[in-house]
Amino acid sequence: MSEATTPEASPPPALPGGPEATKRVLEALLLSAREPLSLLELRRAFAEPLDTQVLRGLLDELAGEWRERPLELLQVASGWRFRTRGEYMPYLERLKPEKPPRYSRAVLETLAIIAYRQPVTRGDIEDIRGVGVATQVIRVLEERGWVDVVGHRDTPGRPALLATTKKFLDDLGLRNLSELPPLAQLDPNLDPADASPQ
Amino acid sequence: MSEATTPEASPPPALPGGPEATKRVLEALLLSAREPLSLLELRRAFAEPLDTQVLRGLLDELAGEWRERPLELLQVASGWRFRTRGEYMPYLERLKPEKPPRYSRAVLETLAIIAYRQPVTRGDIEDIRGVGVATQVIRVLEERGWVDVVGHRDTPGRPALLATTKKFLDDLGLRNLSELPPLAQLDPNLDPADASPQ
Amino acid sequence: MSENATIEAPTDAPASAAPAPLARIYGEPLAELPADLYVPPDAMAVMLEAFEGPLDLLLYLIRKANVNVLDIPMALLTEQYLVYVEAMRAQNLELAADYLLMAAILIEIKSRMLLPRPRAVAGDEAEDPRAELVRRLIEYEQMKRAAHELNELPQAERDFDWVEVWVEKALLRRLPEVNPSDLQAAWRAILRQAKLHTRHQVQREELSVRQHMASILRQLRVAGGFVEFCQLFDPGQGAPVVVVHFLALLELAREKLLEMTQAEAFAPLYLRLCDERSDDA
Repeated sequence: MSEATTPEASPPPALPGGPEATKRVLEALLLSAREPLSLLELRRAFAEPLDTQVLRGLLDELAGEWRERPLELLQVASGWRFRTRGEYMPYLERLKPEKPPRYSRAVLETLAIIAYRQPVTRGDIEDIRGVGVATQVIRVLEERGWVDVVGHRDTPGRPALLATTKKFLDDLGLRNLSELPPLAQLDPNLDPADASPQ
Repeated sequence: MSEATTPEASPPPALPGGPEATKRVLEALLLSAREPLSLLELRRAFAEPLDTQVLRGLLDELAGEWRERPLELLQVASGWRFRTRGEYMPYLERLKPEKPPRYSRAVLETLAIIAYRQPVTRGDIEDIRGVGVATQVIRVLEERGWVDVVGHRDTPGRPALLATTKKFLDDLGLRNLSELPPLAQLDPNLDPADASPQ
Repeated sequence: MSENATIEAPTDAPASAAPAPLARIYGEPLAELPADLYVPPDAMAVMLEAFEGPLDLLLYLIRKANVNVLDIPMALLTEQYLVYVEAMRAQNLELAADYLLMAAILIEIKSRMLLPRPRAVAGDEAEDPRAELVRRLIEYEQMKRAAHELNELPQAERDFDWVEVWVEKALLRRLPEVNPSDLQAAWRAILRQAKLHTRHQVQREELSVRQHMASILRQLRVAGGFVEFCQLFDPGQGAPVVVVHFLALLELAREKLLEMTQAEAFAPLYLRLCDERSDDA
């Protein structure tokens, strides 16, 4: 069969209203979603099948349309979602009844160890940090939905293995763990300025 | 950890772009708010006092900018909020399908009586069911376009005679009433044993 | 070798320093406090609390002295570390066991450094007593920096908010779905009730007649309540349909829902709704 006229070769039928209307639907879906929407979910919203490449193209166009505006359309681990741009945060914060969470060094270092060394037990974290890790520290991360138990190590006590969640990546604007800041290749003679306790 | 890079450290920048920039701030506030924002709250977001008349004007302009877009900026009792336009609801619905609502037993039985015994009056329905039929029950079926009045019985009070419509057949996927499930074997007068619960 | 590195030796402290004799910790003589420790006691408490543990404190001391972490001058580091630990104790700070454990480790390494090192055998390098400590320091510092980097990333709720525009569910009217079997089930329930109310006679009736009854009433209404008999029949639908239609007509007449009139024999037969005067009721 050398004919180029096979019916499958033709593109899927355009949606009524064309790509512009589709883009408006995507915009409505993404602006009102409670969570990031994956390509799969976005496609499910349409009665007619929507080609994944076409969908990607429209999402890129949509992100472009918002480039100069107060929101940005971002692709994160669990899909696409609109978020406010950083420069508007001071205004938003004035309306917030409570201060945004700011984490202690203990929490941040624990988070970093879980993120870069996962899956790890609490004992592993304590070995690396050289101090005990308070239960409260891990609970803060679990309650934020950034860390959860993915299993148990088969050693005495069967300690829980901790790993980061999709929400952790989402909340930091990352698509996957490989987008984490690369670990520093440490110079043995580091700038002493780094040594001051922070 | 140093917080030097977080925007909160510095005071909100003055609005360099004048009303346009203020409008963008309002847009960011309203798009990310979970609740309607009152004029008082909106004003509180700005370091410099914002004249209420100016604020109202900007909100009207903003609502105008969104007139052709998938969201609408509404003034509700407790303030201003964006809302997804109704025509996008079917897409949202497909994305997150919810369990369809069910008609009450009273509605279903009334419908069954009208379907199988039409034309019937409300009194007939009440006789058959052995209980009164609320006006609301019949109105639900009339508003759905499944039932209408096809005449009046020439008895005192001239009660309306109810019958099912073509839309009822269409919506249930029937070509005519004889395609309704047969009742013969269920009729207690033919064989009382059949009427017992199975 | 490295024991004389450029670490700020406690002896370099200004003469105004707090007078010795300080305590002995783990049998180690405690020299004067290093210069950078001369801070008001309250401030020092804050500073010591700022350390995240012994590794953090050690890193601070090493970086402060600007020495190579791969070649730590153990004697001086140990001495300074012990000074801090003692200062913490003097401040009545809750001294975690981790700090004391590290003190023991440092002293042990220091003493092993004093022993002659075994020569490397067949290209196998002799293990530096500091190796494990160095490995831990480097790993901890790496994680410490990673924590800093993570904290620099834009973070939801702190640096941006997710957008979630209000969706009014009421804008979408979801109508209940009904299928024919639901009606059958409803009828079954009615019959069960009817059995309890035995005065009821629920009779079987030809459904199609009922349908035709409704449609004749509808037709009459559209026509203004008055129509000629022949207009109600469409012979094209076939004899059975016409017969059922006629039966429906008779049933309607019997139920006094319509009346048939004829001016004279063989004149056109007319049908009239009995309720035509109150159609719009």
